[in-house]
Amino acid sequence: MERQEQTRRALLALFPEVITTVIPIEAVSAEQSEVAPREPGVIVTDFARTGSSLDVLCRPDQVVAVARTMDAEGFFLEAISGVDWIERQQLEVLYDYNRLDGQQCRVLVRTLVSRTAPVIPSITRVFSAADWHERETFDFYGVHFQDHPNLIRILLPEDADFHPLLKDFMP
Amino acid sequence: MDTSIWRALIYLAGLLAFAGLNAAYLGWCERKGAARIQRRIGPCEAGWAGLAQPLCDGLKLMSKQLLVPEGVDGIIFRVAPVLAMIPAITSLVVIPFSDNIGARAMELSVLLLFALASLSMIAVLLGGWASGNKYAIISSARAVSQNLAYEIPMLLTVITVVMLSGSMNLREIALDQQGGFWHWNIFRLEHGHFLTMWIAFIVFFICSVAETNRAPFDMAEAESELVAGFMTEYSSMGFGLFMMGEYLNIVIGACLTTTLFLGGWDCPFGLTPGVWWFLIKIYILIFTFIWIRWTYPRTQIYRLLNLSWKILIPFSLANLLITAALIKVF
Amino acid sequence: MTVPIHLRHDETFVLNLGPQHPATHGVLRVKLTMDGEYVVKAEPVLGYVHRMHEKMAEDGTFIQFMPNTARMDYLHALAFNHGYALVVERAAGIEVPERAEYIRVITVELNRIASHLLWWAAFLLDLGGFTPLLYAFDDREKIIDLLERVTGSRLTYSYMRFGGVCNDIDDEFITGTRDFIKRLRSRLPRFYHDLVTHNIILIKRIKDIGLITKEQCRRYGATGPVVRGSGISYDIRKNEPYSVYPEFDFDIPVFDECDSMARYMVRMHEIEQSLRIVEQALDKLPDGPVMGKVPKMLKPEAGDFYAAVETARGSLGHRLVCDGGKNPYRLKLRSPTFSNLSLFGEVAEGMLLADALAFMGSLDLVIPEIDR
Amino acid sequence: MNGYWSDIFTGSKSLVTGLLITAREFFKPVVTEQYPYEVPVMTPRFRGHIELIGNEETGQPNCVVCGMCQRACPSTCISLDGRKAEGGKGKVLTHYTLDFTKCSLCGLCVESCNFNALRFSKDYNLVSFDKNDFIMDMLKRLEEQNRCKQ
Repeated sequence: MERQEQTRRALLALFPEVITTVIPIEAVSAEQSEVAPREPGVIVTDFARTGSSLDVLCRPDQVVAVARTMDAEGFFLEAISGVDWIERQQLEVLYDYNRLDGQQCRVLVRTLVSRTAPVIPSITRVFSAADWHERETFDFYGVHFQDHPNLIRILLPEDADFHPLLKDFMP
Repeated sequence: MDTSIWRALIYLAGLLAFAGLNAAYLGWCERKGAARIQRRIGPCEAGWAGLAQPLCDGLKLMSKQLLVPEGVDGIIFRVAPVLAMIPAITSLVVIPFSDNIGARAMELSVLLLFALASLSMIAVLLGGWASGNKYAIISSARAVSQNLAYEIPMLLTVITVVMLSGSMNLREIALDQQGGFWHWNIFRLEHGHFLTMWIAFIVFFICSVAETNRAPFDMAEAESELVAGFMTEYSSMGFGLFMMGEYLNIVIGACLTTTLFLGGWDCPFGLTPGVWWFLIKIYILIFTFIWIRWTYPRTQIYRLLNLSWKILIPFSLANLLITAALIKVF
Repeated sequence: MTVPIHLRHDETFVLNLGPQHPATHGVLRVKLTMDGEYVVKAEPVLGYVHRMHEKMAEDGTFIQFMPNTARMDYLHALAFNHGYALVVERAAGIEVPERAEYIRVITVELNRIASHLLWWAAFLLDLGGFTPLLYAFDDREKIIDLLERVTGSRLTYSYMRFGGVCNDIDDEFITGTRDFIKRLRSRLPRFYHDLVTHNIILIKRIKDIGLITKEQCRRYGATGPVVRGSGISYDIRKNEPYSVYPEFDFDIPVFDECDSMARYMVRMHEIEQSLRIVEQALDKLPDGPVMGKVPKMLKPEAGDFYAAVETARGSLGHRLVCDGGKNPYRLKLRSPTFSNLSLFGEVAEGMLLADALAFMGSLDLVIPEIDR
Repeated sequence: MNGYWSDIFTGSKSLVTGLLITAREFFKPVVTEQYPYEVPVMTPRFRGHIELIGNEETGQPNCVVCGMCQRACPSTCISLDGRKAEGGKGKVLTHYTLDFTKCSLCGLCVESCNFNALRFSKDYNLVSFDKNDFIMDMLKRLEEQNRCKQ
């Protein structure tokens, strides 16, 4: 568990202006829907319940900084997934970091981006795994990753002009 | 050796029949042998125990359309398969099947055989280059480097045999080994040749496997990497000729090994020499070709060349020197 | 050993490996820029068998996606069922009875052995040896018959339900599995190790080929036998214990030579470890129901859930986002071979074509799982 | 230099053992099953395409046209409808077709039916040149089964 503490302290360095509030676990899901949206910060979540031990919300421009901290801490990038919150007109990009050595600690980093012009800095420089994951998120959601080596579609045919996983996509 | 026309015609028909039957039925033996090793049955639908299978394959190959893809060097593309067959059949001329059965016993028959072997290598090169397919070009480059690397140890071992029996004529070499297996070049009890000659036999056998592009040295026609190697663009009889050429090369490799090392048509106990002993030895050797193919994975081009330059050539050179010394001493 | 030679970057030609090629075991295309027979740049092109499983997940209810999970990695389909069942059970807080957990572990481990056997056969086929394929399929057929007796299908199982498994195993399955374990243990040393592993041609073919350093593994997010071949002991069954795996004692084979031979040995040892697990699971199999109490129409409460499972190729992750409705709001499938393949471009540079294919074989790719 | 000799020695020894193993295999009996002559027996739980179960005496399908299987199917390949029974209680099945081209044999329909009206058939060699042969009418199949049972 000390790995989780160490990572939390390292990540806190990125959010100097916000005091972290260790919100009890049940409130995590409740407060997500009605109460005012969370400000950027680190929350400890119960691993057995949600599958990830740390839940970080950060602004899109902090993504590379978080990735660098994670790289320094020795994490590896497990997956990048996009979620389309169509009612709030927002696209959410979830980064999953995990550890290859014994100390189990999965960190979920989320960023919220506007649905009309989704632009996020790419972290391929830090984690080469992100190259393909980002191309896939671009392929399915249209999220444009800045200074990505070759941001082209990975799974859909090159000439496809639609982004299938958006909620308003009708085949 | 009367030179009447009848004798030539009979031998021509006999050798062509021998070549055609062998080329067809070796395919059948290979599929049956592979099946038996892999504990399945192999072709058994066409005819009794699949004996008509080669016939059906031949008909199928002939009935298919001979496609010449566009952007291909027309003449060379058509000539290459024929060029692969010609040396294979012509080298049957000098093979001494038995005492009185043997098309022509020429003085330099060993030399002729190796000249024709390199001719079939050219056919592979032309076939690969002319079909304009990238895979074929890679495969023909590999085939050339492989054949080149394996001709040197082969020739060195043949020099030892020629030195032993004193003549380049295959018939003389076979005659010199008559009278029981202790006279065969592989054992050769007198003058202490038995010390190293079995190494020469193994080196020669490995080289003949590599010469005919058979597994584990089938770099040229590596199915899982180069799809079908230099034969990729060939369909119907073009492909058929290449396959028959390959099988005939195996037959010639086996005949050469038997004549040089296993005493040609000589019976192991020196009693009843005859052509059947020659055929038995050939088919045992051909079975080992098949057996080796279905046991081993494929080597990689560097290992292949290393094996030849670093292991086979030193061994055959050492064998050459030792035999020369032994001949001088005794 | 890849001979360090000066790659002439100007005289190169582009060779398309795939999408229809005997060595890619599926429709993967690798755009190889070659200099003679050396690979200058390798760029895998994906998407030829892409079916958009993630959109299908969002259309149907939770249970209706279960048949899809088996269509992604059809060699280890039960692990995919298990992963999806785990994440939904975690989301909806469903309890799984003890016997169902044991049956899940038994069937998943048998399926892992079948997957490793097929990998071994296909890998040998890539290297040119045809006969081992038949011997491996002979053994694999026994497992498939066993699993067909229980689940009803041979390859694409949809055997697991949320809260357990859909039908129970009978005594014939148990005796059949015990015979299979005895039979495979007697065949392993002769047909798999003497005929192939100790064969000098194979050793020379895959030793020191495709060296993946620890750093590359971490940077590319590779998991499974690929990292265990590079000295990283990362196995979800031990690092993130799920189901009843903590009750069995088995060890994780780790080799740190980082080459294809190490990955080969990791998988061969994993077969023996899986046999041990199945044996212990059969000994400790408790009685009781195989299906817990589950509401007919599942509506897990909102939130983000993640569950990782160890498949034969690596860590399969399901990132489930629920909004309280009866359909998954978003289901991200983190497929292990997707990340394992992403390091192919960097490692295959300067390799011979034959070595690059041997290296790709040692990565154990299943293309539908990459393309999803 | 010793690497050179040990390589040759261990190498040739491993090659020879490989040959011996395949030689021993050469003489062992055949393992494969000759399909057209030896027909495999399906295990009891084998999942062929679904079929209706008729109760023994009357031969009528047990189905009460509740449509659970239609909703449970992930690829919507079941389409059924019925009409009011004369006696006024429940419905009688008039039309039940399975589009087998889309069915993935997952078994969710058989599980969702709690009137024991569906089961998996055991025939596996279904082959035809025409796609609509796989739009199967289950009622007709049930009648044929009843007729050949008498």
